[in-house]
Amino acid sequence: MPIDFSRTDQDDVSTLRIAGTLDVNTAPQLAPVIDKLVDDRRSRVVVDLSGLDLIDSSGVAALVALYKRSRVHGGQVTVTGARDQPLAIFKLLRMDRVFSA
Amino acid sequence: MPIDFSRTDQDDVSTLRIAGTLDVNTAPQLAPVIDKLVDDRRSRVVVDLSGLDLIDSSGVAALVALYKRSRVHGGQVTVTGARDQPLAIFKLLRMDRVFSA
Amino acid sequence: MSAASVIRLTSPCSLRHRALAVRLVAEACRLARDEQAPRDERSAGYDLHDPFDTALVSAFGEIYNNIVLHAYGRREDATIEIVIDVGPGSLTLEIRDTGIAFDLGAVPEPDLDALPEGGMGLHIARAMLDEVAYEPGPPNLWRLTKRHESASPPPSTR
Amino acid sequence: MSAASVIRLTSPCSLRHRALAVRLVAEACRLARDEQAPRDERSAGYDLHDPFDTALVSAFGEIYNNIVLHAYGRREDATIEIVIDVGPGSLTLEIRDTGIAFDLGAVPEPDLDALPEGGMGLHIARAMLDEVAYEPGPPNLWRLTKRHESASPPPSTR
Ligand SMILES: Nc1ncnc2c1ncn2[C@@H]1O[C@H](COP(=O)(O)OP(=O)(O)O)[C@@H](O)[C@H]1O
Ligand SMILES: Nc1ncnc2c1ncn2[C@@H]1O[C@H](COP(=O)(O)OP(=O)(O)O)[C@@H](O)[C@H]1O
Repeated sequence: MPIDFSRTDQDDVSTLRIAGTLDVNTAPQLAPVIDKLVDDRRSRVVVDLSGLDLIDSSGVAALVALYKRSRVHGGQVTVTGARDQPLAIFKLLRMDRVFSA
Repeated sequence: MPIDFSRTDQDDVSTLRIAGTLDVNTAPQLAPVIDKLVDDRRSRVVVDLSGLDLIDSSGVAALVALYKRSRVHGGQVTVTGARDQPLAIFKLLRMDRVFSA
Repeated sequence: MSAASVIRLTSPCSLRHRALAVRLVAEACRLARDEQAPRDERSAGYDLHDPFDTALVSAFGEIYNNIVLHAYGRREDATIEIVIDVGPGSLTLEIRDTGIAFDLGAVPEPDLDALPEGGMGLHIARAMLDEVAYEPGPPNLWRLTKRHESASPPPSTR
Repeated sequence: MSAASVIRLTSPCSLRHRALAVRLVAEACRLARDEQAPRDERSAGYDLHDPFDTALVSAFGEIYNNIVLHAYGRREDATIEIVIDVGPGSLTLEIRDTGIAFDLGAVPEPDLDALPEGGMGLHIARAMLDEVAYEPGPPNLWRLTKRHESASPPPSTR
């Protein structure tokens, strides 16, 4: 039930697939992957959360950091596939507005 | 995580697929299906446990009842696909000897 | 609150012990729903499809994080007590810790338009539950309540 | 047995509450293994791949069933106390109930060749654990211990 993630690059789109739980315990594991995506100045990052079961505010913070830091160099971050508890959290924090732009 | 089961008949073979947990709480739900298999005097029953995560002695008792009652009318019961905890229990109770005959 | 409906956990309070406490709350939610509705055998896993479970598990997770990080400052010998009261119309969590106390009323609401990277935990808990009460201690006491939707919806939805 | 490593659950004791207690034990097993080995992030679900978890969860499930069915006779107001001690080399469960006591020594081993449909529970518990001790009460006390394989294996395997 912990985290499982993978990055796939195709042309100028990177897909970051995150499954399982993204929370205070697992977000630190994702941090290097986020750092690398930002360092690589990817122009588009699609975060696929269709396998994500559970998120907490630390997990949201990790995704917001990816979004904000990518924006600095003009990179675009979108989130797809959120469902159940993660979708409820995104709606509550009005993240759907940001991430699906 | 509770139980999920289905019976499929093809020629003289019935396949009983049991997934999830077969224990003191869920075995009673399986009882009518077992009764019917016995009443139908199926000559071969294959119990597919590849989706079974957890079993207890009540669950084993339900499968033994199916085996014993089928044997009365010459029916043959075999178990396939057991893994992890259920496999450990079958080995401990020497059920592998019986069910895979 | 009859004794036989109460579930009580005392556990070390650390991020390592977080999943254990969250699991217990998730299972209690499932129990609480069984009391309301006919048993839904398909959704009894950890999958948070039900809004009732989603609300309680989300809120509890945030409060738990805060106790580990803010009240105890990741102290090693920390413990937490969780009392779960599975009532007919609601589920109440009482959470006790012996870490530092704080002034809940003084915590500002986050400015969601600014895309904050912190300060969202208490907002999540308050928005998802019917009651989030805090009494400074020792022990500090959190009381989190979620009512079933069918039981007495808040006046604003009427 | 340091206080900060002990997990204590007090819960109603019924078949409805079984999954809650079993889940807690499964999570404690995961914690116990994390202390031994590097964290295996892929196997922290309910999936019982690890023989250590398999043994404790299987044995605990049988003892729990017996307490509900034999000690309490499905009594409504029954409660159970479970103390989990996650030690470095082993995990110990202490389980207390206030139902009827019995003579564990007088229970015969099942004749597995006869394909019994009952009487397998205590055999499962004893075969899978390193210690199954029982002290009649009240409260009745079960002490179930499983050692990690790397820590002091039983002499017979040497
Ligand atoms: N249990 C607690 N004990 C002490 N302080 C707390 C506690 N919970 C929250 N706080 C304070 O309230 C602030 C806001 O908490 P929260 O909304 O969860 O966001 P975050 O934890 O990300 O800062 C914290 O930064 C902390 O100062
Ligand atoms: N906790 C208990 N309290 C009283 N009697 C018990 C308890 N556990 C086991 N027993 C007795 O021991 C017998 C064997 O138990 P067990 O091996 O688990 O098989 P089963 O429960 O299928 O009979 C039970 O039938 C019961 O008479």
